Amino acid sequence: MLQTFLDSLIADGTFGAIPRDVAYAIGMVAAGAAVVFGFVLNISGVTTFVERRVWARIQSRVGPNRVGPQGILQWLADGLKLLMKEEAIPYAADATLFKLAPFVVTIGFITAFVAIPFSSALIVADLNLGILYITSMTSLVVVGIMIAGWASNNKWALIGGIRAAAQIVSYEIPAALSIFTVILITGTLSTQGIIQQQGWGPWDWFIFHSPFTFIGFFVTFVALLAEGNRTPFDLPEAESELVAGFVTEYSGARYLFFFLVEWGNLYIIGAILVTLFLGGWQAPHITDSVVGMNILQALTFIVKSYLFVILMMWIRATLPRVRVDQLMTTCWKYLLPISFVNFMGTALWVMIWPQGFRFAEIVLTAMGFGLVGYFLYRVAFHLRRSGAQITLSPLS
Amino acid sequence: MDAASIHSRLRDKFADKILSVEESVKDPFAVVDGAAIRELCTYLRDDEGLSFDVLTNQAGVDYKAEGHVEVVYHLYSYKHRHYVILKVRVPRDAAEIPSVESVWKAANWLEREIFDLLGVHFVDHPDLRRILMPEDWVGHPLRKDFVEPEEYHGINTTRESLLR
Amino acid sequence: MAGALSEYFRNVFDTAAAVLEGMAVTCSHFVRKPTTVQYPDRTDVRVQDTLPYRYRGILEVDLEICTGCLACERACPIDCIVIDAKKDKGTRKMMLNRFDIDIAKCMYCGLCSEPCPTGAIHHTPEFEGADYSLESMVRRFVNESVEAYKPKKVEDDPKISPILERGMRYLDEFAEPGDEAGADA
Amino acid sequence: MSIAGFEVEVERGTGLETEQMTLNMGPQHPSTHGVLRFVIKADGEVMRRAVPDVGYLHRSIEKISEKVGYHGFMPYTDRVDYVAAMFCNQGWGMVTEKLADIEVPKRGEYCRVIAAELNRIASHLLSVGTMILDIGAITPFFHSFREREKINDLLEELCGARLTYNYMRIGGVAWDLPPGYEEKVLGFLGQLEPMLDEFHDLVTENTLFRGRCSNVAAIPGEQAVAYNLVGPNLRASGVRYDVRRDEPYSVYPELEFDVPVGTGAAGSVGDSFDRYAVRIAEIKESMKILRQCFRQIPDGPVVAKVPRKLKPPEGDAQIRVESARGDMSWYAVSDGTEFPYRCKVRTGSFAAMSIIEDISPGLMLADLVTVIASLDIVAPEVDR
Amino acid sequence: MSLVNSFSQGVITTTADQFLNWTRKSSVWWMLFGLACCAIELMQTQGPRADVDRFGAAPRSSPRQSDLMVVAGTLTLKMALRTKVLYDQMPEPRYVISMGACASCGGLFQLAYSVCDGVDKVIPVDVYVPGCPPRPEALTEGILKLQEKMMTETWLVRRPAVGAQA
Repeated sequence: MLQTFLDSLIADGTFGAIPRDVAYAIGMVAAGAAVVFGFVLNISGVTTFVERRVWARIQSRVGPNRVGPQGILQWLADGLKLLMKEEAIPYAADATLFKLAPFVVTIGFITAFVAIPFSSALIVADLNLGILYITSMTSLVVVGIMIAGWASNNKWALIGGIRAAAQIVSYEIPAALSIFTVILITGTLSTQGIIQQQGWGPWDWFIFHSPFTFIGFFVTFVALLAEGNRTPFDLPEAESELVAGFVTEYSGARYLFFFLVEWGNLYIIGAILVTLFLGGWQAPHITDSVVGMNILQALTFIVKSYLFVILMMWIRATLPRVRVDQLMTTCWKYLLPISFVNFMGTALWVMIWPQGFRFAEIVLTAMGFGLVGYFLYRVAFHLRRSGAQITLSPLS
Repeated sequence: MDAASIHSRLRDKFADKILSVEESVKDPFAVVDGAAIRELCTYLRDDEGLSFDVLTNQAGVDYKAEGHVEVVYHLYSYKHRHYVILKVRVPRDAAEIPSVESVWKAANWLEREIFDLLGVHFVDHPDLRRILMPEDWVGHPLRKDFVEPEEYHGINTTRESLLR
Repeated sequence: MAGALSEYFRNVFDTAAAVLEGMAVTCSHFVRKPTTVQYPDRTDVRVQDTLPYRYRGILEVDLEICTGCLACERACPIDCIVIDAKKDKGTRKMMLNRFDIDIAKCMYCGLCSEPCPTGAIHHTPEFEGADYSLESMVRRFVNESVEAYKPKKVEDDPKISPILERGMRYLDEFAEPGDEAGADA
Repeated sequence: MSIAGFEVEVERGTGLETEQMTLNMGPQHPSTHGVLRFVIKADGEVMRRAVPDVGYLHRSIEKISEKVGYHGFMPYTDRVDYVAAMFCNQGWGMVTEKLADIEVPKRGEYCRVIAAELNRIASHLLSVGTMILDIGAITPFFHSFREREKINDLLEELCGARLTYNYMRIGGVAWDLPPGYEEKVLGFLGQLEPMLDEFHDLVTENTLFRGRCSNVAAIPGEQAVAYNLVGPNLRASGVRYDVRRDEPYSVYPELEFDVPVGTGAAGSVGDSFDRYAVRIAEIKESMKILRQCFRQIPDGPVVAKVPRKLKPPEGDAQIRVESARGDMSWYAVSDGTEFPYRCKVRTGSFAAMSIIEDISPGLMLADLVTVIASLDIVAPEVDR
Repeated sequence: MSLVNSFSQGVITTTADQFLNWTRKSSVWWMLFGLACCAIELMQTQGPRADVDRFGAAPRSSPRQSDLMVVAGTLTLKMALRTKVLYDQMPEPRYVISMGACASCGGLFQLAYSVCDGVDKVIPVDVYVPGCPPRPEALTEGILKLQEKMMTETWLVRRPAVGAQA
């Protein structure tokens, strides 16, 4: 899409005598900057604010509500403050690597946005190995984290870095295997291709495609949580154990980069899950206008993935952290065998029902909703038992 | 078992090591010979009828006027629910007592604390270092003649009152 | 083998169920009312007014009823009260020249207000006293020397009697000691 | 060696040169509960030895007792264990009463027990809350603090302070129960129960939490006794001993309560989970005691007449109080003047701290924070 | 920052200063540095009732990322040396609140042999909060007082030389 747009601009003569390749480059940089400053940074920032509010509510508090109306400028203040703070580099640190690490991390994070499909047209580049590209780019984060841990010359940071490496590399395998289950169904790695094969109704989503994808969804979710260093797998920055893990020695703007990546990654995790299992941007066809449909699709996609972001915050507020050995047990003894079985099972399933098996899809959808129903029943039970005052307003 | 019968048992066993007993006070105690304390404690712990399996408290008191430092051992038995108090008196300038760390592990830190704050040396203690005060601290603060230093690593230790 | 396998799946199931249950508890908090008291501005009543009568906040002295008996100064274990009360040679009256309390040093133990005969020195529910310097945290109650209060049988001065009444009510909160035999009563 | 059930070979003769890492945890570390310092020798994630270095909060409270007199020392005892200050108040009160032969009125004793048991609940709530925080869950910490805040309100109404109560006096207590106190406390207990049930669902039943605690630093009974571990830590190791029941003081003989012990519900007896479970069980026992107290409390004075300049006769005395962190032993020497000659307090955390060096080998780094938290170590109690 | 104090007073620079101060005051990250009794009240301040997070004050465990050190409790001589190190690790601009009597002036532990009478002997203090320990609301007030102080600071505008004010 970007290319056609650039071509039309070149045809118009907007770029004048500039060679075609340079024009492309300029266009890409401009588009990239627009995405980064228009969406990526903001979504990371807003996420930090939302997380604090979500936590606060779960913890019977109100959370930030003084900076701007309802506190929504909190993230801006945090970010700008960090930018303007003194940046200390420890005397004994490896200065070059120390400075490099935040950028490596940020590159790994921002480039992943290239292949995330916000709507049928809104995608920076619909790469034909899209989903693989996203997973490999997010894995770049681990390199940055390791560099950060090593270069800080702080033992807590080093342990954090090593933990991150062990963790992310291990969980890459179940994550990739589970992602492949979906690829077995679609036959394409392109993110747009995957979404196009799903529908807007839950019964058309790949999560309810077969029992294997249903389980595969949870496996992917857990593995991606671990890759994003989120509770219960936030060992690399385990606050109560490692002070602040690999970011212990970082301050000011460099810390801001890690900060952004950590919260921005949540959105990427949500986006991957939504793309693979939950129908992506698929929305009911209610208007013939291309622009209108695209807006609707983008909204669907962003809301769906953001629900996952909130889910991850909620998980973080609920669960304790696992220990290193338990982390590895979870990966190698549970997730890996299960994802293998899933992979084989899906392969069989696709062989038997290449077009999908309608009955199973509907039963699984019903099961999924039944699970949510039971969950809501438990929520109501806890509410009733506590006898607490109820308020539905998220404002404070 | 009450204090009197425990004391008499101790007397039977270690006649010359029990210097005196006091049974008419609130907490009856026996003053024992410091050199034999470990032997005594091992007996108190291992004897079936006594089985003092825990050292609940070990306190040092500096009696400056009398010229000695007293170490008070409070022993208790979870099995028989009785207790006994032993006191060891050592001269202030040559305060040395055998350690009972090998009898009760709890004595390890309690003795370190007494060493730190009162300057009593516990012979055969595996790790007799200062515990509460910094390693480079001078003096033993709970001694009655301890004088607070004016300055510690450049930090003045006195503060003028604002209520002049 | 079958046992191990069933244990394997039970582990997975247990974990999932426990996580779900925990999530249900936290989810129910989404709609519970937060317990935060939004000090300082977004509260219905000032926080100070919600504190119990016995709350030991920053000390205050009602000089109108202070007898200058120095009981509080003596009771304070850390000498954060300094009183200068002298008998004026000419008028033969007890004069208070100085009554300073260092609220930065004060430990809010309440030992000073207990022996006060009139309840002149008492804790208020006020807790706001943060400041940029220590010097400004010394409360000086006497600006120019004032006459100490002389207890009378019946207080008839309309200006003083409400203050004295308040002081005595404050003192009433403290427990009356019974005699030692009171244990059997 | 074995870590959490897995055989781990630490040093294989591969010719690779391995080196142990010396880690310095604290004095400022988020999970050291005040200022403690550990020097850790670690082999990767596995600890070889963790040596505690204490004294960063040594405030010489024992020496101060020699300067401020019997009454004036009472507020200082609040600071011996600021999480459960009532017990220190009570300990100092009791040891002085023993020295000076003062008898506390019955109602005074009941007031003491009510205040102390409320404080025990508050202390245990803090303990389990911070333990879960250290394990990595954030929310239960806030929930326990929410309930703790309510106890603070109750105690504030009783004695005017939230943390450093200075409620007890030699010979009784300073304030009688305020009017309507019973309803307030019972009302609070009524809503604490569902909260504990919720806590059970959120934390105790959570497999991740259990996994982090079970079999971590299990202390056998004999070792616990040898190190003079006391209170919930001792009971978690299976030794059924409670000063309140076995060496009764105050009005505890008139009250009925159970002494919960560790059962190894999630692993072996005396592990971190047992210590947690015993604390939760003790909260329930304290609630039981409080309900009985309000039923039985007699009328009468709450404080005995004690001279303002107290001069106990020469001699020494020792008493024991079951504090929230276990048997707290107070030893005081009087020389007949108005100042104590010497005062020594042996606290629960002191013993708990000394055992860490012995149980740390083979634990993982992450377990150390679990152990510190589950032993419920409060820094000033160690250092005083 | 090389920009510090390099401009004369003007509308733009003062606005920029105001803006800078606003970001700083709105995001006071304090270091988890509980020393003694006050640490419990510090936790309560962060807890559900007082919730200092409302003002954007979040706890940080590493000094490198903190703006504010709340010295909560008695500072012993053994700890005073460490406190200095921790303060040095904090990046500028940094602030210190001395919470409670012990940190302010030694308080009731002025009698002790092992206590540093006041944290201001080791590091500069911005706000003193009285209380022993101060209740959470009192600490909140201290943080608000600190925010007030932050708003009056100037970074870009050249400050008059010392003594020029007189």
